Amino acid sequence: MPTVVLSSGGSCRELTGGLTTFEVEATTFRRLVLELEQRFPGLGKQVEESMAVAIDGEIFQDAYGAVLKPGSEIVLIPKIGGG
Amino acid sequence: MNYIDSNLKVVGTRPIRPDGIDKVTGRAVYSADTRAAGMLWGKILRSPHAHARIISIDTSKAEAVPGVRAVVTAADFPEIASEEAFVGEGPMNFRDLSTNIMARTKVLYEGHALAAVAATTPAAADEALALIDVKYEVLPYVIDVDEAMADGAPVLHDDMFTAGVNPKPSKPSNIAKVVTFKKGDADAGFAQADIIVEGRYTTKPVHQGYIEPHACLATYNPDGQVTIHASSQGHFMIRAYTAKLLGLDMADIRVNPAEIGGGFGGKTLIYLEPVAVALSRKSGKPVKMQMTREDVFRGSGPTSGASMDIKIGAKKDGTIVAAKQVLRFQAGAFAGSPIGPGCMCGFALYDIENVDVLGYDVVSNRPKVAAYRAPGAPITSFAVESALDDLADKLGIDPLELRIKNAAKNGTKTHYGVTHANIGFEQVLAVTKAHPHWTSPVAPGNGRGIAMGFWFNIGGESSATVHVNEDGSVTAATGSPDIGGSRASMGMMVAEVLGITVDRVRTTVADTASIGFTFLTGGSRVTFATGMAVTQAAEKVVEDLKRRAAQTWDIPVEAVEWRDGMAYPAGSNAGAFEPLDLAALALKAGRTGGPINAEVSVNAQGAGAGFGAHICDVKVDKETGHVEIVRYTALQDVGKAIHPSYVEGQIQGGAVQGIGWALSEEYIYNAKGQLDNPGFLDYRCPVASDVPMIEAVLVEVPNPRHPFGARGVGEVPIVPPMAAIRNAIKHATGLQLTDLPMSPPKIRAASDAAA
Amino acid sequence: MARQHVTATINGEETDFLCETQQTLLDTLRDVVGLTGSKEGCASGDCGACSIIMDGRLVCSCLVLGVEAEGSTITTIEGIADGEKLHPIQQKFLEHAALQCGFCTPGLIVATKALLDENPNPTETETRYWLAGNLCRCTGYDKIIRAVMDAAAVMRGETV
Amino acid sequence: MTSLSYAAPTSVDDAVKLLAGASGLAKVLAGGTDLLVQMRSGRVKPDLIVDTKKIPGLIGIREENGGFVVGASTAGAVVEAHAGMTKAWPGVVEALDLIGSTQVQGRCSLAGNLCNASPAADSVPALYAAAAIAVVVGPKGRREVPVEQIPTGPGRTSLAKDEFILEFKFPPRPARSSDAYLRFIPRTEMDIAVVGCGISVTLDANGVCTAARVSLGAVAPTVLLVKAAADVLVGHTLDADTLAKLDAAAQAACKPISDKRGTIEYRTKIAGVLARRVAAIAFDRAAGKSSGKAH
Repeated sequence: MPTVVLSSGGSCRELTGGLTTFEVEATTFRRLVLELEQRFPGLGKQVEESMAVAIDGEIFQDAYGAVLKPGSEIVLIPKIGGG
Repeated sequence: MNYIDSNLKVVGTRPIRPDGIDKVTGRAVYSADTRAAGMLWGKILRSPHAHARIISIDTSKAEAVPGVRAVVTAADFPEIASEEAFVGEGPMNFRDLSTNIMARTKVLYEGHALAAVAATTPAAADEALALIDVKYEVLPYVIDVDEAMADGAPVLHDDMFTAGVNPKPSKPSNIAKVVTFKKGDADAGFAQADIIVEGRYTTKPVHQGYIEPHACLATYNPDGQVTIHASSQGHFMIRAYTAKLLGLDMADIRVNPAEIGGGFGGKTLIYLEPVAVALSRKSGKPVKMQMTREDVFRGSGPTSGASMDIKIGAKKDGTIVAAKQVLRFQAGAFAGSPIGPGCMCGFALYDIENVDVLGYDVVSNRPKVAAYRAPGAPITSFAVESALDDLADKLGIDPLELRIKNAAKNGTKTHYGVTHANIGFEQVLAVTKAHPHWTSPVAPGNGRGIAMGFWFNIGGESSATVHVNEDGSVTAATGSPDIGGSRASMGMMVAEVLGITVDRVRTTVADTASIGFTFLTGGSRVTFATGMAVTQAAEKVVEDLKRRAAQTWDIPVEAVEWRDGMAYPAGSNAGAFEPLDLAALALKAGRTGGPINAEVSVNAQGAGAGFGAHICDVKVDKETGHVEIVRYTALQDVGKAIHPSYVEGQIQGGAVQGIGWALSEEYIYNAKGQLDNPGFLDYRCPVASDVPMIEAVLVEVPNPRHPFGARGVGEVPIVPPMAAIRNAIKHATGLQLTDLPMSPPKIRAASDAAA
Repeated sequence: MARQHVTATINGEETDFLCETQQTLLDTLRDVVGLTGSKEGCASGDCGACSIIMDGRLVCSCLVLGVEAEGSTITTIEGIADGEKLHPIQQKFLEHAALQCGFCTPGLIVATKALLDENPNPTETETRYWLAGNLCRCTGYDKIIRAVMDAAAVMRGETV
Repeated sequence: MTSLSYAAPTSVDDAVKLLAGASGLAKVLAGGTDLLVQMRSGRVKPDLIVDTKKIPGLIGIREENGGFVVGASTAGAVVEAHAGMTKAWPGVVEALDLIGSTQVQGRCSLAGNLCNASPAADSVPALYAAAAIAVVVGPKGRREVPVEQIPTGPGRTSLAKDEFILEFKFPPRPARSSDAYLRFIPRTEMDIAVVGCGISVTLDANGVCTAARVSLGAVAPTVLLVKAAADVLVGHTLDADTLAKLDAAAQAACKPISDKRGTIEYRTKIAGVLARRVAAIAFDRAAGKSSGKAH
């Protein structure tokens, strides 16, 4: 199962009751977001709206189709913009 | 398709940009350059107070002024629900965006707009503004970030409770949110450290300083269709936010992108467009609005002022074992400073086992902060790269060697969860170490400083089309506003794929009704993401051309090759046909399927991060504190320079903005919280005689996720200058400065204190 | 509002226009005469984007009243090229990529013309001090200075 | 509606009549590089503008009994290009050269810089050090006024409503005389002076100072003529002791404010530094050593 790490971006931890690392059964980013919303109401929506995801170290801003391997490490980080 | 290892004929050369002639002859049309029949002049009434409740607004006398056709206040704008939006550099709330454009119950900074007038002449509009009678209840204000965080500070928003704190606070606060990024165990790391450096650093708010003030021309037609002519870093962004704030359908709004006179992040959000549309709707006439330079300084978002604490520990051999940073960023009147990237960028350049970064997003009574070139990174790196130089001194190690020893490589895990891939920091450091500027002796009395810089660079959504015209010439169009020559690089990539010369390709910036959605120009993303889209569109055209050649020769498409702008039969057994070029294929397009076009939309992933190293020599007049930049070299991994001249231009421009940020730019407030220097006279941007030539050295470590290996280049160059200059001043004078700008009075006071 | 009739030679052409007394020459050129090449960056003489040549002198058109132009000879950016043939200064600005957004470019090209009319062989320092009144935020000035000195060499007949 | 009217008289008398007859606020326009900025920001709302540039004699430079006479509306760039002035008064010329950008140089005038009465005006300390005389015209005819008696406070002058300056007289230069001007600004161009200093000296054959005038800008409500500092120079060469006393005298004369351009403490120290540096240049020039243009 891929493990999800909250990169302690701050506001997410309120939704997980302080939990920062946990495992989630998901093979695509879309399935991951649905699982997060179901398990920690509000987190899925937050990831969807204003967060980016690093899958095994590489940033995916918002790609539903991104594939998650069993050992993948998924880190939730604030969305990065630019000036 | 990937062209990284093929020998390229167009990409990497320095052609003249297609839009150049208009710009050097004065024919280019910028935001304020258009007029419309029956046009009215719109002007905004701005708050003279830094913080006040609006008791009442009486516009009757203003409406009576001859020539006035419409007056609007917040009442003319729908109440917007609190909803997150992604604005340029960070999340911002649509309700805040609307309130920032037209104050509702309170004015939150001097310059905050609270009413607007449209009249037949500018003079009539000015006269009407003066007759709008506003009753204020003036409130105490706070501007400095530390004062805004202190207990008892005036609270801007009664409904703001600090996010990211458990349990949820009960008292409203100016701290909008707290962010933390941790890796390993910082305290344990510091316990193993032989040498520790600590410091407190502050920076002042600075403005992007684009020379073109914000302006727009908006027309609301009786049928509800809206056309807007405006310059910006994203005309799709203008359409989206104007629609949201006025409750209109995006399909009813068409935004024509004017040429943009500089943005640097400051034009990734909007100030005037919804007001101009509202005035046009009320008056039934087109409305032109144009900020004065004072309006730009008082009413548009600069970047954060900040205060920072830093602590770095290292072993005697120079291995950094622990790093800790606390960052306090001003967000301005509404939440949304670049605190996220600020926390992430400082230590992203180094492989450090134990990192602890804590960041505060703090509102205060000044304009809402907007993105400014690598938002947050220049501020945090000023502290990190200064502390590292002090650490090198204490360790007795050369400052460049200290960077080389701890440099992040491919596979290094950052403290914010991303693992570096396809980066070229080591290569930049190697080129820097061998560069004549670094190896040459420092002139007696002068000082030399070095500092590094990082920025993620982003990808994101872009659309591009490639049309082969009937005569075989090519027109490309994208949805990305061209600030620094991107039309040239787009045309070059298309020409390379099609195998033709770049002068046969004309690239344009299409309006919102003529091309698919394209995210704004920012995050150094255009050459990467829009370049990817236009390359794929050109590739689709090549496939189509090969199909048409196969049909013309009546042979299987697999038997057709495309080389140097022509279709060839692949090998002798495919048939001895004369090659067909674009003109020939275009001539018969009707017979082979119709017009030759391709449109591609992408959400580009895999934007390669950028790294830079800047070397700076300074001469310091210790009696007056004046700093002269004697020599400046900026080295940077650019992946692949599509058009090297404009890549060098980004590096030189970013470095000089950094020089201004380091030495002379700051917002100065009077006792009433009003801006004392809202103009280019006393907001001191560097002028031509302030700086030497800026040598830009392009290090090319290709980014495999881009067809030509490109990575973003626009934002990295503004990150290193402040620390590079601070370190140079230290090596010239011994003074360890920690506060920006390092202006002459501060340097003279520091040298007096040290004497 | 009494508007004054003004006659001036603009880019070689006899031009008549009406302007209000308090209207600056910049606003008159842009909004009345229709020459929008000169730009307003600050309207206080601090950025140089509105530079024109008036009676042989480089000036900020935002610091001149429209009525003061009576009987004067004015060159704006639109008058630098010879028809469709670019002036060497314009050609070198393009070749050196001495512009990015291009907003300060009209003012800089006019200021460069005034410089080279007076000093055909300026040093880098002389060029930088002469152009100190023309703010540019995109380029960091490097390529602009190189373009000016290259154009000067062309006009001295030393290069092409 | 703002009802501003404009007149460009072609004779002194017409100009005086216009100014005298003006009902509302009348302002003289020479270069306009201060006036137009103040009008645009609303700080000044004139009803009548009298443009003096079309009055013969207002623009131009002529030699007169050994000295020079400079028309009040003559632009800085014109004075800089004048060989005679550059040789006799390098300090006045470099001060004028420092006013604003090349573009401002093409318009700003000595009279405008003086009558705008900013304590930080660049040319004014050099005018004071040069002991220039302002020829003022008005209904009662001409009168000659030492320049230091024109400004009376920030933005205020001793001129009556219907008076304006026709020209400036620069006295003949005795042998071994010269002047210099420096200012301190944070950038290298385009800033308003944080401190300005103009010094004019005459030396004897041994290099001993026989006459001196020292003037400081931006350190008091008006530009200052600092007699105490001049007295330090007279009778001395520029040795270390004299330099130290000059520095101290300059600092003692300062009554600056703290504003967006400088603090009281910083301006005072810099006044001392500039006085020493300007004196060194003036002494060198007077001794015929160098006339380096100090930016």
